[in-house]
Amino acid sequence: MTDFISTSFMEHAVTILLFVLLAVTAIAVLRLTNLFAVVMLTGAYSLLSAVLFVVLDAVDVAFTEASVGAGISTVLMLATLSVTGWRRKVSSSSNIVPLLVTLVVGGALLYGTADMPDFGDPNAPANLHVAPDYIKGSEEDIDVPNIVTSVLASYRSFDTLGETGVIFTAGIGVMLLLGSRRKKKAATDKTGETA
Amino acid sequence: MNHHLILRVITKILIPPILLFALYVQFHGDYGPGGGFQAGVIFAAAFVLYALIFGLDAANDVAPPHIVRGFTAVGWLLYIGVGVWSLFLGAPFLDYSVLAHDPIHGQHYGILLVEGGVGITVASTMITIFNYFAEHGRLPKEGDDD
Amino acid sequence: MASPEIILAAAEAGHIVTAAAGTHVGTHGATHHEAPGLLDIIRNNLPALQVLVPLTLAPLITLLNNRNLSWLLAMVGTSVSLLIAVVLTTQVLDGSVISYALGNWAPPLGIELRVDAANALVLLIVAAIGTCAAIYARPSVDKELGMTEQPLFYTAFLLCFSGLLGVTITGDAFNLFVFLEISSLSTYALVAMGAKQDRRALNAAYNYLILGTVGATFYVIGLGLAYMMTGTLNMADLAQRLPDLMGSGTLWVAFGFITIGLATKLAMFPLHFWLPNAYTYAPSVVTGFLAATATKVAVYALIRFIFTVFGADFAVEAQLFGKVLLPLGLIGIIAGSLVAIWQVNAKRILAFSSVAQIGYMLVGLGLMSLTGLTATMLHMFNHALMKGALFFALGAVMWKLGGVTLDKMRGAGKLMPWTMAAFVGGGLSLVGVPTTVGFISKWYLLNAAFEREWYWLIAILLITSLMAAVYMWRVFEVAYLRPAPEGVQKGEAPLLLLIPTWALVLANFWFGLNATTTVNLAETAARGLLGLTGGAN
Amino acid sequence: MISDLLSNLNWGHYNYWIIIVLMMVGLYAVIARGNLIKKIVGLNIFQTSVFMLYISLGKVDGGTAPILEEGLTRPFSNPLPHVLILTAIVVGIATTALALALVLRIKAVYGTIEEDELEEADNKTEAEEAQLAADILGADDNRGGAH
Amino acid sequence: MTMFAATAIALMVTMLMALVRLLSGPTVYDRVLAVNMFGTKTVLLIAVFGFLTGRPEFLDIAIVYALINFIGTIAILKFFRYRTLGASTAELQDQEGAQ
Repeated sequence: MTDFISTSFMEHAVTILLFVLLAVTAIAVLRLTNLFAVVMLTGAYSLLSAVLFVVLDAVDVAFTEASVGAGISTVLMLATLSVTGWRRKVSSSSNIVPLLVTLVVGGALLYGTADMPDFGDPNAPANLHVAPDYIKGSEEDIDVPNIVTSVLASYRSFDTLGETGVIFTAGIGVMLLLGSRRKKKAATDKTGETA
Repeated sequence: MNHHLILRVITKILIPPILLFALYVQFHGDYGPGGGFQAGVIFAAAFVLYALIFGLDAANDVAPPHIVRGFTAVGWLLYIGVGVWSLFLGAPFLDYSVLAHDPIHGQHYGILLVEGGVGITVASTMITIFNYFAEHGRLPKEGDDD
Repeated sequence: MASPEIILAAAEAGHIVTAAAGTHVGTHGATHHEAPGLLDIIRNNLPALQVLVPLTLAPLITLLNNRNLSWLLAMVGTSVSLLIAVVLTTQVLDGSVISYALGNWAPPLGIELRVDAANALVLLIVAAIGTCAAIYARPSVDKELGMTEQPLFYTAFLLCFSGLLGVTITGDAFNLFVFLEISSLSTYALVAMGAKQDRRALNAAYNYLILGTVGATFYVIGLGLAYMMTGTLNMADLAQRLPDLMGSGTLWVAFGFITIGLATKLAMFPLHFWLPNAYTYAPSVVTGFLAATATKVAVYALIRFIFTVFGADFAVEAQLFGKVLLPLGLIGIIAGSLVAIWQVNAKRILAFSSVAQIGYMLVGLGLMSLTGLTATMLHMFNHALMKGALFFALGAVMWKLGGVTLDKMRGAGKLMPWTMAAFVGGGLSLVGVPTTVGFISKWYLLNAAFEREWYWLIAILLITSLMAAVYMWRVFEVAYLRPAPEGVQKGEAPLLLLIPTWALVLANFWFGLNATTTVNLAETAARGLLGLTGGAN
Repeated sequence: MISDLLSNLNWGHYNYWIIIVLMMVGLYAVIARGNLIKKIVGLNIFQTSVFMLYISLGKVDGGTAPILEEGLTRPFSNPLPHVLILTAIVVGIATTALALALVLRIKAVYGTIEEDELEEADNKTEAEEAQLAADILGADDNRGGAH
Repeated sequence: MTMFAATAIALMVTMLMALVRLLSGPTVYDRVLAVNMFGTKTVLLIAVFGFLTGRPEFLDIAIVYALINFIGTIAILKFFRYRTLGASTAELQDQEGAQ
């Protein structure tokens, strides 16, 4: 039993430390002017949030966030930077309106936290209503140990169908946007590509 | 002179295990963390690694772009197909229980196929997107005629 | 407010799952061992097929990668959807609700599709305009886009189309977000396709993307808070659980974020910045399709959240109607109309007029009455008809004259009489001339204002109608009273452009003269939203 | 007074407070930064922080990852937010990819990715267009008046 | 258990140090190294955390991190050296040799 308590305590401690790291990274991203460093920091932010997801028991999400946020998205951003250059102009425009908007939105959200169930509360409504059915059903109706998989692919598989569609849409969009020049290039230098 | 020898050798050694790992993530998704989406991304990461080291042209020889592009659609159609199959068996869309005699087996088949579809689409779309981005970066800067 | 009673829509909707949550029923294993007939399958699964048909054809187009086939498939996808939408509408016209449990999982557990009069109306709009746009696309796309991109274009178009249908038909709040993103992502790409004509399309698409994504993220935040308090994502289930939580600060915030998120998508006044540029520089067919459908779907989603999910009481408590929707709607109407008057690009005039027209819908909501809500629902349908007709006509002008700035449109009335006649027809409807649909929706709006005895509102509505007459007149004047620039040959746009345009214009007059069907549908929808049907209260 | 405030705060919400701060940092970057890539980075941070909000609301104290295993006595954390966020991550990367593709095109066509320069260029085109239209229509008017 | 906890904390402290280096630069190589180190510490942290909570079977995730970290570092270095991601390294080297 002592083991159990210390685990919970450790989870909170690690969570808080991770949050500190995340906050440092986020503010650094905001302040840096070198876009190359910004992209690297975004990757670090993604990695950190993935660790946080592991701590918060969302292993599948951590898996995805690491491979997508730190992997694919960094590579795509670098590919973009290689064309656009990495120095950003220090903007001279006023920052007061955005700051106000952010403060108002953040204030509203903070106000909203007052009535929320506590962090980690096992009796929060979200943990009592549908979720237990998933946990039970995953064992009895589907018999797949990974509950996330069974919810993702069976209970809410229409969402996943849409999710696949979103990725497909992004692919189509990128092909539409970057496609015309690519074809032209292929037509002009046929010698280079013998395939 | 050839400074990148180590990278090239390491990459050649690494890529098969990466692909294997992608398959493991794909099919182990029922038992541990992972699934079609993650497997697809890892699969695409292997391609990205290959393209980074050996160049896009070499990578495109391995995975011809027009075929990869077709697979983006194939994966999704596979997913939808599973749902339509259940329609033809007289059940609502995406009801896997009717896919086999035993509902639980049906669920297993359904999840397996559906995750496969997701994996195919994600891997091929990610490869395609990377292809287009890297290709765009190689184009000469001037002479854009839009 | 109790959710409307689920009435089984005859024996056809055999798939309404009534099992208790958590138990999985294999109803079909025993009875349907032999494969059922195709017709039965179609009849039993109409709500799923509504989204599924275009959704399946979209990847198929990419796979086949053939220009002619892709147009044909887009036509098939949209027209079959239209057919299904019509059938679904007839089934819910009596106020009943069709519920379809995907994967045969009972609703709060699985995802549910839900059709009632309100979304049948929107489905009808999207499917009808989509069909017109698909016909229209053929010559328009040939002219404005490269040949090789066409299969991709049609794929994106069908994705956008099915995304909008999905947003409309789903009964699950998170599923709504997924389909919203399918439609939004394809929209960004489609808008950017205008770059072949005008590079500003790229910038417009980028700004739309950023604002749209922030809006969608706001929606997700709001939904997360609502989920935190209730533990469910199903709209009907949310509706049941939320009244107990009235007064919770978290819920206020959730409501606020969902409203702002959707308001961004529907271009409510201060969040409308993306709209004018996106509509102006997108390819003609895309503009026509989006202007007629995308914002309506977002308005519908907002209505669904206000009335079905949170409930009108909650919204009244939040002072959403009086302090937010009504004033912002009014400012939107006035500002949109004013700015429209000073534009020199006809597409831009119409885009700003769209901001104003969305204002009318919000004012209808802000009136907080059955008549007001009916007017809003009616105006969604009617505005789709008129904006579709107007933008399609402009697209035909663009096809011939290469641009729609006022100087390029000189003498268009003489050069292409049929096209411009269609434009005038749509314009009259926009102004609200009797015998057109524009008149019908304005009439209901005025009635609602009259019921409340808000005579100032009546005055504003009349004045803004006059403003609409002014900005439309500027185009008419240039097109009819000025000589055409020398060297331009007289000649019409191709038939495939004119047919859908005229179909919409005629619909403007047809539904303007025989308004009973649409008014019935709108009123059933409004009653359903307010919980007045089925005696469920 | 401050100690009053502090004792009244519910420290069980500390995670939400930090997440809100992170979200706002991202949102601020989206609104305030003029560089198109920086905006996308801001959007990424905003969205990732929203993911944290979801994941932390499903966490159960002392709970464990929702993967069934023999002999586990601890409760499972709520799997539903995980599923939702998996979908949301996919949507996020899709949006990022599309946005970056747009940035590449904008750079190719406009030659810049700074918002104020883009706006300037667009405004210039617009003013020219309006001027041209006014000139042509005005010339028409004059001719009409002479008749 | 205490051992694992102490290790986790120590790892986070080193992560913080790597982060500082990542922020302050000053050269790009410092940043690349810092990112790489940051990634490595993340992998270790995940592994340690798995043992800490008694479910070490999630080591899969750590493997993915290591993998992604490797590919990411190569992409960053290649970008920094050659400003392109598409060309093959051999080709690029030949070009350099020719100059």
